[in-house]
Parts: sequence; C-alpha cells; structure tokens
Amino acid sequence: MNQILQQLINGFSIGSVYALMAVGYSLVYSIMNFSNFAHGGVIMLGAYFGFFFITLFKMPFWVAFIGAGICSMLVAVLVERMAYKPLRARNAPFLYFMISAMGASMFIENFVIATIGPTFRTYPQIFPAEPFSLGGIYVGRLDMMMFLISAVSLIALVYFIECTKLGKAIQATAFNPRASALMGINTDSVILTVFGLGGFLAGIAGVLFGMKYTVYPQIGFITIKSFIAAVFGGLGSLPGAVIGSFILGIVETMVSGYIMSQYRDLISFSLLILILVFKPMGLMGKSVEDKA
Amino acid sequence: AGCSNQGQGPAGGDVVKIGWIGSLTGDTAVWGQSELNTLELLAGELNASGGLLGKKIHIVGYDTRGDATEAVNAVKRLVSQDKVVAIIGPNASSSAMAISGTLEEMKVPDIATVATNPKVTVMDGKVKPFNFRVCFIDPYQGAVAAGYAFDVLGFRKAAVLYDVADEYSQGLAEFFIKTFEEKGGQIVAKEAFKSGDTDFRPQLAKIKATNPEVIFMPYYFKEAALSAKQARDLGIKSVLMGGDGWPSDTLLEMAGDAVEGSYFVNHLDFDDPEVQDFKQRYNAKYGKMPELNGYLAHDAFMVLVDAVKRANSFDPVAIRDALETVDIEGITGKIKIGKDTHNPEGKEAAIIKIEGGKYKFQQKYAVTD
Amino acid sequence: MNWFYIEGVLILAGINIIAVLGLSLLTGFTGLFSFGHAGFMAIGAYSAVYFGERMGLPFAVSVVAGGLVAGLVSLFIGRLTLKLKGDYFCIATLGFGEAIRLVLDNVQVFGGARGWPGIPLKVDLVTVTIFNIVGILFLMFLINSRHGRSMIAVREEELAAKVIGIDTYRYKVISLFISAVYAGIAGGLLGYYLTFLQPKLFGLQKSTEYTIMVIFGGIGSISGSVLAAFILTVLPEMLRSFAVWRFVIYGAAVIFIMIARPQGLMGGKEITLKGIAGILGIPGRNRKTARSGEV
Amino acid sequence: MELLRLENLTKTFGGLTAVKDVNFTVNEGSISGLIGPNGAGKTTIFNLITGIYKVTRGAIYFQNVPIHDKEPHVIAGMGITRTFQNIRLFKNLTVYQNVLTACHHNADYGIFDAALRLKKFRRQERELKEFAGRLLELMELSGWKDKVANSLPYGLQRRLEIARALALKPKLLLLDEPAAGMNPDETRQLMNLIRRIRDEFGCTILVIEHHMDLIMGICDNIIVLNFGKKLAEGPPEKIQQDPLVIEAYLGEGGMPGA
Amino acid sequence: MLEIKNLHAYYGGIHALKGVGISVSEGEIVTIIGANGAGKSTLLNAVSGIVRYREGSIFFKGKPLPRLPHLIVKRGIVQVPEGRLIFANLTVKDNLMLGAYLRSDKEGIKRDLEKVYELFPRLKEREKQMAGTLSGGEQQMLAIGRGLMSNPELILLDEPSLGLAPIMVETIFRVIKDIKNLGKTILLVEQNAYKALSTADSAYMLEQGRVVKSGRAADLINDPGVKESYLGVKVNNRS
Ligand SMILES: Nc1ncnc2c1ncn2[C@@H]1O[C@H](COP(=O)(O)OP(=O)(O)OP(=O)(O)O)[C@@H](O)[C@H]1O
Ligand SMILES: Nc1ncnc2c1ncn2[C@@H]1O[C@H](COP(=O)(O)OP(=O)(O)OP(=O)(O)O)[C@@H](O)[C@H]1O
Ligand SMILES: [Mg+2]
Ligand SMILES: [Mg+2]
Repeated sequence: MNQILQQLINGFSIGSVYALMAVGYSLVYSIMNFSNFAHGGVIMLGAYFGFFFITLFKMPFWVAFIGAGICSMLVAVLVERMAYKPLRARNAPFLYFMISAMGASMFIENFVIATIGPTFRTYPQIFPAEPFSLGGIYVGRLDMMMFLISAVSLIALVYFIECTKLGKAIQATAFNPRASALMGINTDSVILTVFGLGGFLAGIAGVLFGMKYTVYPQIGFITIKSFIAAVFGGLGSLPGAVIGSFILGIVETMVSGYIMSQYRDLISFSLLILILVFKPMGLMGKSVEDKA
Repeated sequence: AGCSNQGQGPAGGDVVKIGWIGSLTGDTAVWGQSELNTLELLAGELNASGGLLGKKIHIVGYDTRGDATEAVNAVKRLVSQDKVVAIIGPNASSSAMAISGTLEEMKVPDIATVATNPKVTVMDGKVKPFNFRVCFIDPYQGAVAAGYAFDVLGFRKAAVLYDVADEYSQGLAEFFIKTFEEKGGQIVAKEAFKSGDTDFRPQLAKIKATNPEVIFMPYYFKEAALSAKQARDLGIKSVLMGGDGWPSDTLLEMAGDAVEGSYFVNHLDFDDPEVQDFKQRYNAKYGKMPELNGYLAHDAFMVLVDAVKRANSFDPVAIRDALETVDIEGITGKIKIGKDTHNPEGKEAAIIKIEGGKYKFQQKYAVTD
Repeated sequence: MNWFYIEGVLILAGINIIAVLGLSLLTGFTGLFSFGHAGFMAIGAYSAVYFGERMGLPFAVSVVAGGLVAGLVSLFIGRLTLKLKGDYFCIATLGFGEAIRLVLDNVQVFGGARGWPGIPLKVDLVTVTIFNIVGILFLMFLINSRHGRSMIAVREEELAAKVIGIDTYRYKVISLFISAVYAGIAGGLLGYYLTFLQPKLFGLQKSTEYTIMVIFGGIGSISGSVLAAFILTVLPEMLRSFAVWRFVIYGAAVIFIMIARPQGLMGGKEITLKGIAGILGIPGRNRKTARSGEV
Repeated sequence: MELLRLENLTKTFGGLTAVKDVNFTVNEGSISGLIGPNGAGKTTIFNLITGIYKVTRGAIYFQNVPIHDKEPHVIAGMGITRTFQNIRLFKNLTVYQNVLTACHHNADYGIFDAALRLKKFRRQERELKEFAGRLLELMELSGWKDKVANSLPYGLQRRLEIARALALKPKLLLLDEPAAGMNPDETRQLMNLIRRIRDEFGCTILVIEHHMDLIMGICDNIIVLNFGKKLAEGPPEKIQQDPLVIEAYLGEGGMPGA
Repeated sequence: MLEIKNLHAYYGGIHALKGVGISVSEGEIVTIIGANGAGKSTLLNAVSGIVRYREGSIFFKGKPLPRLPHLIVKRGIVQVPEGRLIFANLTVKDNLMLGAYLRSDKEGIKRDLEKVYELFPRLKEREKQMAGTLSGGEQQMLAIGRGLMSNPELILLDEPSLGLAPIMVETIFRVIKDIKNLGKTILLVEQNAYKALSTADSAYMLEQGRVVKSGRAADLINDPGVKESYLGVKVNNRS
C-alpha cells in the first residue's frame, strides 16, 4: 500500500517536471501551431543562467530565478527574430518553422558545449534536501514547488489567453496574421510576447530542473517528454498539456514500478497510440470538423 | 585501395601524426574532451623533450558524437587524408567495433581507451589484428564487482539498476548478475532506465521493496549521482556499488552524502603518486581535473610510444607488431598486451570506497577466472 | 590516398540518399511528417543482416528483403496511425521509432544495446550507386504518374483530393509503405557497410536529420532531396576540423538556408536534362528547371 | 429518370439541426438549383451527398444505390463530384497539374506499370494529358496553363475548380456558388458554360447560387431551403412568384440585377 | 479625405496596378468596379497596408498614410477583406471583439455590438459558435460586422455582397447607406455593379490595373460601355 502511494507521489512529481516544461512549449504550440523544438535549448540555457547567477554572481535565489527567466525570455525572443520571423514574413508553412527550430536547437546545444563545455554542473543546496516524510512516504520539497509553479503558471496563462484582449489577439494572429493586422493588431509584437512568455517559462523551468537534477548541455532533450505529454492531452490545449504530463508521469512510474522498467517507454508509447486511436486529438484537443 | 603509409609525415619531414577519435560533442563529450586534452598534453611534453625517434608528434583529433557511423568516417579521414601512423580511442565500444574493418583494410593499429566490450578485440575466437586496448573488459569488471560484493563484503542479496539503452551498462549488468548468481548470491531485482532519463524513483521504489543489501549501478556518474540521491530520498539504506563510469569529481559534488560508503571498481588507485603527478600536470594546463578517460588515454599513449620505440619505425604495421608485445607499467596499472587477445592481460582492478567525501583506495582485486 | 576517405563519405551519402528518397515521398510529396524513420531503418538493417548472416541469403536479396520487412511493419503502424492528423501522426511515429529501438535494446539475440559486430563488409560504392539509380528512377517514375499526382493532392488539399475520388488513406498507406521500404534498404546497406549494428545508431537524431534533409532539399523535389542528402552528409565531414564548433555551424547553416531559401534548395523544382542543357547554353526549351510532375 | 434521391435527410451539429427531413430528387440530364437564405443548409446537403459529413438520419440514393454510408472517394468514384464554396484548389500546383491530377480516374494502370514505364502506362498517360489539355481549352484556361492556381484571379479559380471536377467525367456535378465574385457579364458566360457542360459531358448538375439570374436562367427545377427544411420546389416561374420564397429569400426588391 | 496618386504595385513580375489615382471625399461612397483580375482588391490591399506598393503615394486627411497595417487601422481605416478572412478558430463574439481591438471605450463597444447584432440577428444566435463552421453567408455577415466594430472613419469593403442571399444583399446595401449617414466614408468594391453604382456617389472603373473611367456614379450607370460589360445586357425585369 505504502509503495503504491509512494509510486503515485513519484509519478506526480515526475509529471510536474514534464508539466512545467510542457506549459511553455504548449503555449507556443497553441498559438503558433508549430512544435518549437528550440524550447528545450532555452530550458537548458535557463538552467545555466540560474546556475551562474547563483554560483558566480552570488545572487540570492529568487533574484537568480527571475533573472534566469528574463534572460531566457531574451534568448527566446532572439531565436524568434533570427530563426522564425523571416519565415513568417513569407508565410512559410509550419514545417519550415519546425526545421528552423531544430537548427536553432542544435545551434544552442552545441554552442554551449563549445563555449561553456560539456561538464556537468551542480546547483548548490538551496532548499533543505530532506524530503517531507509522511509515514514512510517521501515527498520532495522541490517537487512540491515545481507542482505549485506549474499549476500557477497554467492558471495564469489560461486566464491570459482566454480572458484578455491580448490573449485573443495572440490567437487571432496565430490563425491569420494578415487578417489580424487588418484588425489593428501589431502582429509582430504579439508574437514576440508569446515567445517572450514561453521563454520566461522555459527559463524558470530550467532553473528548477537544474536544481532538481543537474545542469548539462543535453538537458533540453527531456522536453521531448513534454511534447509527448502535450499530445496525450491534446495539442494546443494548455490544461491538456498539464494533464497529459501528469498522466505520462504516472503511467511511466506505474509501468516501471509494477510491470517492467525495461519496457517502460514501449508501454507508454503504446498507450499513447491507443489513446490516439480512440481520441485522435488527444484527451482534451478540440476536434473541428473540416467544413467544406 | 589498401595502400599503407610508410612512416612518412605528409611533408616527409619532422612531424608524425597520431590520430584520435571520440566524442567532443553529444552526451559523452565530457569523456572525449578529457582524452583529447590528455593526448595533447602528453604530445606537447614529449615534443618538448626531443620528440619521438627524433620527430615531433602531432595529434589529430576528430569528433564522432559517440556515433559509430561518424567514427568510421573519422578513421577513414585519419588514415587516408591525414596519414596518421596509429590511432588512439575511441571510448565507445560500438565505435571501436565499427572501425575494425577500416583499420584492417588500411593496416593502421588502434588503441582503444575505455572500450570494454570483449568483441572490440576478439571476434568469434579470433583476435582482430589491428585493434588493441588498454582497459579491462566488461565481463572482468562485472565479475570483479560481483566477486568483491560477495566474497569481501559478504553480501548475498543484490539488486541491479542499469541503462537499457547503453551498451556498457548492459554489459556490466549482465556479467555482474552472472557472477553473483554463480557464487550463490541472489539477484532480488533487476530494473532498467533509458539514457537521458533523470528520474529513477519508480525503479528505486520497486527495488526498495525487495530489500537488497547492495545495489549495483553500472552507469556513468551523472546518472549514478542522481539515482543515488533519489535512492536516499526514498529512504533506501543499501550499499551502492558502481563501475568505472563512476570516478569523477563531479560525482562527489553532485551526490554528496548520498554516495557515502559506496564502492566502485576502478582502473587505478587515484592516490598513486604517478597518478597524482599526471593530475597536476593536467590541471596546470587545463584548469580542471582529468576524467577517468584521461588516465586511460595517458596509458594508451604510453603504450604507443613504447611500441614505436621498440619498432624503431613509424611504419603502422611495424607498430602493430610491436604493440603485441607491449609490457609496461602505466598509471592505471601493469599493461601487458596479450598476443591472442590484444587486451592488457591480468590487469588488476582497483576497488575504491567513498569515505568522508573522498575516494579511498581499498585494494587491488582480481578474479581468477 | 584521399580516395579511400572520399569513397567512404560517398557511400554514406548514397545510403542517406536512399533513406531520404523514401522520406521525401512521404513528407515531400504526401505531406506526412515522420520522426520515426530511423525505426524502419533499424528494422531493415537487423532483418537484412539476419537474413544474410543467419539464414545465408545472398546479399542483395537480404537487403531488399530487409526493406520489405520494414514495409510490412509500416503497414501495421500505418493502420493505427495514418488516420491521425499533423503533429499527432508525427508524435506517433516518433513513439514508434523509439519503441523499435527499445525492443532492439532488449533483444539479446541481436546483441541488445551492445550491438551486433562482425558483419562482413559487402557494400561498396558500386552497390550503393546501383541502389541509388534504381531508387531514384522508381521514385521519379512513380511521382510522374497518376499515383504520384494523387499523393501530391493529398499533401495539397486532402478534402479536395477526396471529392475528386482519391482514396487518400490508401495513398498514405502506399506512401508510408514505400518510404519504409526505402528506409529499410538504407538500413541494410548501412549495416553491411559499417559491419556493425547497434540500436543507438537509429535514434531520434537520425530521424530528424533525415527530415531536415528533405525540407532542406525542398518539399516535393526528388533532385532536391538527393542534393540535400549529399550536402548534409558531406558538410559535417568538411567541417570536421572545426571540432566542437562543427554542429554549431551546422545548426546555423540549417537556419540560414531556411531563411534564405524557405522553399528549400530546389523549392519543388527538379533538375532535368533539359535544364542542364539550358544552363550549358545548348539550344532547346528556355526554362532552366521544370516543375515536378510536368516532365 | 431519377438520378439522385434524398429521403428524410437530417443533419445535426450538437444541438443545431442544419438540415431537417429534406426530400427531393434530381432527374438525369437536368440542371437543378438549390437556393435558400444564408445558413439554410445548402452547403451542408452537398457535404452530405459527397460523404464529407456523415448523415445523422435519412438516406441518399444515387442511381438507386444508397450512398450515405460511403466514403467520399467512393462516392466520387461512382460519379458525383463538386466544387467548394470556399475555393479548395491545389493552391501551389499549376492550373494544368490541378486538372491532370483529377484525371486519374480515367486511367487504371498500377504502380508497377508506372515504375517500369510499361506500355499501358505510356498509352494511358498520353490519353490523360490529351484529355486534360482539351478540358483546359474547353474551359478557356489554356492561357493560364502553367500559372500557379493561387495566383489566379478569383473568378478564374472558380472556373478551374469546375474544370478539375469535370476531369472526373462525373455523372452528377455539384456546384456551390460558382458565380460568387463574378460580375453579370461573367455570370452570363458561366450560364452558357454550365449549359454546355451539361450537353457536352452529358452530366446532371445541381447548383447552389445566390445570383438569381443564373438560377432562374438555367434551372429546370429549383429546391428552396429555409432553416434546414424544404420550403418550396418547382420550376423557376413558380418559385419566382412564391410568396414564401419572396419573403424568406428573394426579398421585397425581388431579384436584384445580379 | 483619401488621395491616391499614381500607385504601382507588383506581384513578383506581375504589374497589378499601373499608376492608379483615386480620390475619396469625406462622407462619400466611392465604388470601384472592374472585371476579374482588374486589380480592385490589390488597390484596397495597398491602402490597408497588406500589399506593398512600389511607386505612388497615399494621403489620408492630408497626411501620408503609414505603411504598416496596424498603424493604418489606428488612423481610422478598416478593411472588410475579400474572402472574409474571419478567425475560424474563434467564436463569433471573439471575432467581433477583435474588430474593436484598438478601442477602449467600453460603452461604445457595447453599443456597436448591439448594433451589429441588430443588423445581423443570425450572428447573435450564433454568438458562441466557432466562426469556421458558419455558413458562407454567415461568415460574410461576420466579416462586415467585425469591420463595423472598429468604428472607422473610412471603411474599405471588398465585395461585401459575395455569397449573400438576395434578401441579405438588400440589407447590406441598406447598411452601407446607413453607415454613410453616420458620417463615415466608404470605398466599395463590388461585382454587383448595378447595386454599387446606384448606391455610390462617385465611381471608378478599373481595367488591367488602370483607371479607365471615372465620374459620378449616376453618370456611369448610364454609360453604354459600363452597361454592356458590368450591368448585364438583360435589364432586370423585376427591379
Ligand atoms: N461543422 C459545423 N458545425 C456547426 N455548425 C455548422 C457546421 N456546418 C454548418 N453549420 C451550421 O449549419 C447551418 C447551415 O450551414 P450551410 O453551410 O449548409 O449553409 P448554406 O445554406 O450553405 O448557407 P450560405 O448560403 O450562407 O453558404 C449554418 O447555420 C451553419 O452555421
Ligand atoms: N498573390 C498573388 N500572386 C500573384 N498574382 C496575384 C496575386 N494576387 C493577385 N494577383 C494578380 O494581380 C491581378 C489583380 O488581382 P486582384 O485580386 O487585385 O483583382 P480583382 O480586381 O480584385 O479581381 P476579382 O474580381 O477576381 O476579385 C490579377 O492578374 C491577379 O492574377
Ligand atoms: Mg453555403
Ligand atoms: Mg478582388
């Protein structure tokens, strides 16, 4: 019994890591309709920013945390300007954005290897390491923080997108930049806002991730899981991304814990495909009939 | 098109090129860069003291990203374009196995650093003529770990956590289990994860339920540190044990108390004075400590130098012949290449324990059979 | 003896070209994105080597048979996933590719994660060239037929394709099947060239590289795909001396070409004999290149 | 001779009933009109006939064969095709390629015929190309042959859609607002074209239009929809006078000059 | 109010506008007629900033017009584009509210929303429906309503009657007059030349990127050339 509970907690905590990354990724996806593969790279940079702010510049944690968010925001905006904007200007199909994003991701990762080096770096201990223990079940402090932060950012984002004018403008711009411009929307700055927000989320996700695990040039790779989680939940749906993340986290945990860890990913992928067979747009994805 | 080089540098002049391949990028870049740094350090020192057979040594290193296909390309370029006389590296067994054909075709010897798969040098009972290595092999290391755990530490119940997508980890796990069970021990859990994972709690929670005395964790230090930490977070008190993927300053930094009291199998005793000397020279030049691969690259270079000297020639085939009879004392131990295996025969493993946040050499340990 | 190295790179380029040709049909012409083609390659590679080394089939037969096995698997995968749209299909293939790798990592008969060494070297430049020529011709002929046009229609506007009587699902299946066969054959060749197989060789990275090549060459262009596969195989080799900066430059180059030529190298056009003649100033039709499907 | 028959056709979207118990038949060789206010369900009926939407209730028979449970491409294969209200061309392909693609139905060579360039392939392909060329000429699109569909003016895009549909040699052609965006002169040309298509291709035509000149000018029979239900049916003269139709659709001004 | 001089626009190699000049005075309805491909939409798009022009100038209320669409909207010019360009993934209401994107007078927005709903009751019924699933005519209503929501000084209408039922066409032209009576200026492109000319004050006729005729709408409607090509030979029997 204890073990099941513990596994559930583990699943939730892994899920919150995925969720934290998935929110930012899914934000850009839901708005821009393409998979921003550079998101992982920005997360990784966020982890480095936070690391250097704390170790080199001796900043207090929260300052470093927000600072890393802001720096990552700048990076994301820069990536948008360099790699996506010229494509947008030509109305290129989403495939091209995806490839450009892959290029950017490759560039960022290898740039870090070439300049900072491939070594692993560890955040100093900031929060007490001992997990809370409740009758033999252990809950990490950082895990709870990640859970909270992903919940808060999800709610804030959903509110922002669904209930504010700028949020609507963002959705409109994504659907048709040209028509949006005709509404008086400054599409350029709207898109920058989206990438900025996504970047900020990536940055703070990176810091938390770096603190929980470690910092190295390939940590961005883990975002592939949040990509999968977002599909689970239904692409373009922010709550879907978060729910998908938790489901993936728990499924992975349960498979590792009770079936066979060797085939964990095999089983999660099979489950994914099974879900898609029955719900082709994921759990919460909107399916719009193609109106002829 | 198998025409070999005749020991001449490209200009026929004073420089002789030695190749290196390994990963400078990708997720194993840490180890590759350490190897290349070591070779450049040693070559510089050698050149400063008059070179080798009167010639200056130049190291040409190419990145493989840890990918076997790239390794083949890199070797082809080294032997045909750069005309190296011998190659050091790679660290990945897969790359080392993939390049055998090319080496044989071009008749240039290669000395692998940390490629521990038995099939790197021997295939179907036949030794591959141009593949050599300076490290001991997976079965040996797995057996050493299992033997030490069973015989010396007296454990009877072991669990194994390994990286299913990693050749090295899979190899070690397999041979550990085999030996441990042969000795009469019991493997109570065998769990896996996949390269790139950062969270191991589900597997560890499952392992915890089986109450092992020791958990064998044959993978690299990043995962080792993470899984050790997470194991302690889950309240696991078992002794942890690892292989030669563990030793690194980063491990201690990352894992802190979590690995206190753990054991691992190593190629060398870090406190050995010769090792210390090398460490300092490396640190002086690069401002950081070498990773384990650096030590083995060091010995590979020593082995090569010895072979060249004895062959008294830069002819790759002559070097190859001389490599078969190498018998030197490296910083990772005695290296006597076996003619039929091209492995360092009877190379003893060092058992290291982590105590007080430091690596404490326990003993040299060898399994007989 | 530079040739030895160049030959090696050329062989590899040739193998990549075959895989990219297949993917080009799927992505470039049918408009389906796959991040799992390395998985088909792995299936092709392992089965080819199995047929050749364990069952003793002749080399060419086993490579083609390996391709067909990959194709058969694709039929199964396609059945489950081809109804999915856009990124959903893409992630499903990604999952499939990773799953294949995971299975191979665990199957010890084929060496598991530790790989399968000691495969005899049976691939040389001539073999690869022959496979390439056949592969290119087959694809060219297919594209310039009603079947190829139907696939393009699926890419362009699926609904319109349906109402003009194109069985879009069937064409997606065919396209996936053929591309999987190509990938499988490329895998078999790779195995017999490297003389070594390992699941790690067929990771997500490989799948994405191939996708990049297709887009880089230009959607819906066979010659573009060939050119891109060639350039992007050779480029990292040329950059070899940049050591750690190699993939920084590579990444930047990918972005640059997308920005500078968002339609890819060939942008849906084909290099034709006529076009080459035009460039050389030989009289004839004045158009430098011809749109695909118009030949 | 009856070609198409709708029986109690109903389609709902969630709570919204877009088409409700609609019955009508289309006779072979006729030109029929389907009109009604915006949102009356006309396009939805086209979507149901062509299999793009699944029928909620009721049935559709084509040559007395039920088709309401068939896939769009099967229905197209039986000889029903259409144009779209929101133009759906293969935007990035040329005019010629658009038509040639749709010609595929007139050939039956297989993949291996194509890959090996067998005789069958060469002969049929030559025929397809000739046919596509003729079609472009007939539709007066030859001058635009190599232009990318996307860059054509609106009116020509509509004409191209018709050409593409005709490439199937359909028995029943459904046109959804073919004259939208055309001026009266062009509309008149289109009327002639539609008649010619009926005569030369021997196909039956069902057309949705809001240009009353066109509807009244060429239709043998007109079906009027309102709120998803059939409001009236009959020849133009009768529909024009029908007070219900005037009230719901034509308006007090009656037929404007378009 | 709007002064266009010698405008040249290109699509790649296609010379779509060849020196077009047009002037629109405040409070007027000006219509542009012309065959398919004459360049009517291109002209409107050039004014609203979606199409770049290479030569020529556009002055609005005596000042040169900026070239970026959102700045142009700020100056009080809005376009109801050809082909509607509604936001299919948003609800009807969201679409309308986006029309009022640059406005911040809550009261005024509310009032205008009511007005649009009054004009097109169908839109109110479908307030929450995804715009992409509306019927063609409903979408056209939405596009016009959305344009009105920005409360512009000058409104550019590109074929507003496209796809509308006859009874709706009547309504639309009535609306156009209503808008004019509110003191707004309208530039109208229409295929329904008869309706357009009878509604407008002045008119321009475009052919292959050039203005070939211009004058008072009432004069053009009786011009034999115009009659032949744009009004249809058959003079309507019921109007
Ligand atoms: N996929 C859908 N989801 C929800 N409602 C829909 C969908 N498709 C159509 N409708 C609704 O059904 C009704 C009928 O639409 P339809 O497109 O058939 O109208 P129509 O008669 O073609 O009108 P128009 O002349 O304006 O094109 C409309 O009110 C429309 O909003
Ligand atoms: N995106 C484009 N690319 C290339 N050419 C274009 C493009 N848009 C328009 N054209 C060309 O520019 C010319 C003018 O087109 P425009 O759309 O302005 O005509 P229009 O008068 O609005 O016609 P319609 O009545 O059909 O709407 C046409 O020859 C058309 O082919
Ligand atoms: Mg309609
Ligand atoms: Mg127009």
